[in-house]
Amino acid sequence: MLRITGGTIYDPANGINGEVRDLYIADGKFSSKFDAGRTIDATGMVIMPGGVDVHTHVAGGSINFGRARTPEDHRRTHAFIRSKTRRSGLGGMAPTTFATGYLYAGMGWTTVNEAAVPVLSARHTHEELNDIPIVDKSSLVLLANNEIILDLLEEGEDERAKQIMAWYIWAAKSYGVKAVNPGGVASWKYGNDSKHLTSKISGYDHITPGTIVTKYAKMIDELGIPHPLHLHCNNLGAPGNVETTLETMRHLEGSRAHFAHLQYHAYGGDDWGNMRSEAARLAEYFNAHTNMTTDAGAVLFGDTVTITADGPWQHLLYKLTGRKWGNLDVENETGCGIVPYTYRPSNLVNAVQWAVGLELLLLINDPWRVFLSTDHPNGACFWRYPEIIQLLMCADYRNECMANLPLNIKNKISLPEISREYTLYEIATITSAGPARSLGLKHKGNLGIGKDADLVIYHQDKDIARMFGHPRYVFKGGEIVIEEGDIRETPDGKEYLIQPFYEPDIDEFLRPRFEDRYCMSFENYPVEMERIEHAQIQKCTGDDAEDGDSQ
Amino acid sequence: MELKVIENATCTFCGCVCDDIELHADDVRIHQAKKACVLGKSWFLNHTAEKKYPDALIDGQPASLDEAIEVAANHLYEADMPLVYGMSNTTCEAQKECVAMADLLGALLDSHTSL
Amino acid sequence: MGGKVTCTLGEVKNRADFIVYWGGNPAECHPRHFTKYTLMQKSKFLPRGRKDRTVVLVDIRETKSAKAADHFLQVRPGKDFELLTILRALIKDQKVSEEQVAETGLSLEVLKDLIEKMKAAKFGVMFFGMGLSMTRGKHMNAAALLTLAAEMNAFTKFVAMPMRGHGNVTGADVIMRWQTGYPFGISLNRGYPRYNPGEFSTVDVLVRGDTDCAFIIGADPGATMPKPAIDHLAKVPTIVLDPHVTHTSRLSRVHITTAPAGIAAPGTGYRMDEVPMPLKPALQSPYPSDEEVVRRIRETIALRPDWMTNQPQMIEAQI
Amino acid sequence: MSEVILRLKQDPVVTLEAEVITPDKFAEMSHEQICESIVYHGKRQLRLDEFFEVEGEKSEHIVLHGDMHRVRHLGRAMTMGSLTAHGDVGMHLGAHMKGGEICIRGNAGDWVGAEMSGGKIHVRGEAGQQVGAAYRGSLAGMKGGIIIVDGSAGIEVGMRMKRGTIFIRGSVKDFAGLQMIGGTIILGEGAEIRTGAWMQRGTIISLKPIDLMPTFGESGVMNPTFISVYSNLLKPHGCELPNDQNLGCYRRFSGDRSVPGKGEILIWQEHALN
Repeated sequence: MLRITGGTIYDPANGINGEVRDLYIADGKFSSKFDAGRTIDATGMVIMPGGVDVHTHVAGGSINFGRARTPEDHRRTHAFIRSKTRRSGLGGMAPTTFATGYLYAGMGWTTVNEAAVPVLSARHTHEELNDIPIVDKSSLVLLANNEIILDLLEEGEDERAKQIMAWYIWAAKSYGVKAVNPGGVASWKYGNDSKHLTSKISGYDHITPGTIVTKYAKMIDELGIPHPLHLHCNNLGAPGNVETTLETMRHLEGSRAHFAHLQYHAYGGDDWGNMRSEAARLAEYFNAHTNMTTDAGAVLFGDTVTITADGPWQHLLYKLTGRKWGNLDVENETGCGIVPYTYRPSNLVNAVQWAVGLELLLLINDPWRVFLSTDHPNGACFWRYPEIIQLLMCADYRNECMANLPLNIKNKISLPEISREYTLYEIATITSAGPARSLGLKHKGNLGIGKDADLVIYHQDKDIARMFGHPRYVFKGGEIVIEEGDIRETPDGKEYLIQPFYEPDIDEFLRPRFEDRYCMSFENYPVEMERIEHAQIQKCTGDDAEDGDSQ
Repeated sequence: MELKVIENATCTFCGCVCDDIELHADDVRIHQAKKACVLGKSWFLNHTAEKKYPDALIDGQPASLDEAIEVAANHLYEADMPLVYGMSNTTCEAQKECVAMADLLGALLDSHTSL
Repeated sequence: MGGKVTCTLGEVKNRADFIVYWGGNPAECHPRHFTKYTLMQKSKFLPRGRKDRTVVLVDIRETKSAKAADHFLQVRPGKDFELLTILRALIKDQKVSEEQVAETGLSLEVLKDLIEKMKAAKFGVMFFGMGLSMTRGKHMNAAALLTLAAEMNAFTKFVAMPMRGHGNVTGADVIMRWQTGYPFGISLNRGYPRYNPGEFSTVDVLVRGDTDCAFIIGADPGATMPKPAIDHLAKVPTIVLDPHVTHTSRLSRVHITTAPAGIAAPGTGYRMDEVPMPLKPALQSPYPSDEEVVRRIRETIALRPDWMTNQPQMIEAQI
Repeated sequence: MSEVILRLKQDPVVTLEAEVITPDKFAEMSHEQICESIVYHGKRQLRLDEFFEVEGEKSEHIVLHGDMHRVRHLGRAMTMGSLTAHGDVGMHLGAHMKGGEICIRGNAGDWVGAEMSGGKIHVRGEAGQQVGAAYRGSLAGMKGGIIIVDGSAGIEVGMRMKRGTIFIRGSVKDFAGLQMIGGTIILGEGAEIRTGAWMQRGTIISLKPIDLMPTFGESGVMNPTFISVYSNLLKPHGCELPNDQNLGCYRRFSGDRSVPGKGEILIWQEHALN
């Protein structure tokens, strides 16, 4: 048992805003009583629930492809030296699995959601997730360009499509559904794209990206999946794409939806020269429609590697930059592109992107619906989150940074007019309580009795980036994993998955279609349950459970 | 004797890694590898569960597994610059153990790819 | 900078109407590649199967695989890099003269015809074998082909993929990448991974005598490597794990017999397109698995005192 | 002038990584500090004086003696001073160097001056592969400075170099100037194959006839003025380029058209004697 005394607590899930309280921990959970054991004096320190990353790319074929393409970055980054009990690792743009765990925990994050898994290589993703220490994990499976499901929608077989969606989620041992450029990646298999909700999808006559997003959101709600449709909209990154994004939001009225990395979808103008921020317009619509959540996908200046299932966008980026390009198309399911990229403050487009990410975080007024993310590693690496927190909490610092932007950025962004500064309570909401709620992980991001004892204790520090980059203590499952920058323990994390209901006979319906499309055996395709280490199956609504947690 | 049938078995002889092989085996050997190619067939049929070799050899002399593990660990530990090499004809699970061992040892680590 | 543009084998099965094999002989080395993944399969997009696909073989001699191809281009030995580089120039309408093409053993007309077909394809794929990547120029030959495939995407969909032999070498590649950041040619002597093919790659290490103890698993370098490398293996204490007593076992200090992977040891193997496959053993071996033996050796080593003391947890600047 | 003198007294069995041996570090170190500084013999950290006899202290001039072909990373990232070796040295000599001078009276291993950005390296003997090159995956090799090798060198001389000069008096193997982005490579005794492959820009000057990639085109003969200017600049380093139009001229080739690149290869051709 353990007691933490004197700390100032920010626990948005329980409405606790900066109160000094004691916390008790027993058996990895918060407890109402303390009999004996160690006491940690946190007087003068700030306590928050451990961070939850709703959208990141840390494991699987794509990030591993990215690692292969960027040895030059591995050499210049920080290196974790192995000890007798701890594996070595490299940080940087695409950190190794072990380093990923050290770096997340090192800044107080204790749960991460890998947002893009092709079913075909889900086995690989889980192997990597098993090798990410300390943090708990979940993953979302890429289904919005799955030709077997699209064929069924084309044929009007919506119920069957839903069954197969459920089948795929369980086959991948996944936690939910990710849609990337719905229909656009399917078109990319022909070298095309589908940029708008009414665009043609190559190979299909009846369905459009609009059909896919609407039907998928509905199917996911009907299946009772804890996390809503996790959507990477069409037309990512392009000037003027705000229209596509708003149109997508209108399609989804009445459904739950999570909009991933909204920054990349909030641009006005019609070419790279006159591209401007439309964050204000998007935020206004978003504020008025409470069915949605989003994560920022904020950009920070510097080097990174962009990795996305959005193959056509990556080919464009390769053509624009002339940098290295990697592309990996996955049969029947999805694609993946990789291009190293440097965001420069002197580059007008990059400067607008930088501002848009912050504007969205500042203009969306409900911190329970907008979450901190950089779409790691696309906008910046996750280990730079403390820099973003500083930008959100200090308007003066923001203004200083804006001085480095090109002069002609005036009128293209609204950031200079925004004076809002985040409070610690709001920071705890966008980094932990909010994403945990959106993911449906009720025992995360919450310091209440019985919840997982994942928490972080910070020194009070005027230097916000330093404060959030160097926690005093990080607890995972009640165990001290980080103390004053030192990695104390590297326990294995849990992995969350769901088993949505589908009719057992769907197997025999799917088999011939599967055998037509794939080149591995149907029986060998689903990931075996034994392969998931520390698996935790979460309930879908409609399942007969009272609170959705199965611990 | 009734042969055991393994459906959708995976052949790791070449990089095709075909996973639709039907194996018919008794306790000692595989008698049939249906759907396998000529290379796959000989791969499956040439391995048996017989005890053809000693558990281990130390300096060419038969030895027990425990002794061999002790001697191997000793050589690797004492070396200034050990090398861990190969990892082609083995499972991912064994490969992960090799990387973990190389990490602990401070070794050179390399596969066939470098050839 | 070019790039690596690839796909899973099912994409080839479903979509590839133009297939090139370069420096490989799948008919004899990957016998089911044609039937299971490439030439013979029918699909929604290629309903007539083989008839809907064009197949080109490029090699230095006419192997059995040539019979399966529509076009066979015989490149002069050692000229693959030149030929691929000429093709890169020609797709961009750069001038290359008939005389310059001649050194490859082919004619400008043949190359122009090839490019026309490549550009007309809906989905092209180039497979390359060791005839390309193991001849003079090595990884640069492979880079030339990968770059050509990437650049072809300015015109149409094109991908490329190595025809990897040796069972699960792909798995080793994939695992080393996620655990160390690098695919092969790694040194961990400083307590963290460093990568430098040529410096840390095994043949170079052995020929220069940079190691004083070798652990060999799932490979038989004693049968395949150059003599100076084998001589060094015999000189230093070598440890071999293998289901058979191999050439390398015979020159080793320690051999441990293990269960053959996939036949008597369970686990995972990666296909050449990096798709992981479950292994289903049919036999029960009297020997332990590689996994178990390596783990036990590691655990035995871990019982001894660590020689790396007073190391920081993390360093900012690597060597 | 004070010096730090190191004499190899114990041959390393495996590689010895000794990046601590640079003028920048030794300029600040006492004799005791130099003796106890860490080198890596394979996986083991050892004191430098287990391998070297050490003489002198606090100097930015280092002199080494012995067969150091297993000693790697000498002069790594140095910015000033000098490092002189009497004997062979191992890989990565002067890699990432920014200034100062290195002179090797012996042979050097691979990656001499890899990714260096300033200073001078002179190898009196032969050099290995990848002189002045980029490491695997890096976007640029040498970015400034000068490398002179009196003997021959291996493959990929100046791979992806961006700026600076490499002069190899002897012959080189394949892929000299591979993917070159800028700078100058001078080849005294010619090259094996694929010189200038995939070059974008930059200049390769060969004083002997060489085989070219089929993706280069000839664009005339000349005696360019810049060669004479260049020759004057190189003279203090003991290099001269012929440019007497009575004796010969340069054939100029441009490419690599596969990129398509604007690099040039100049090949000196003496006039036939009548």
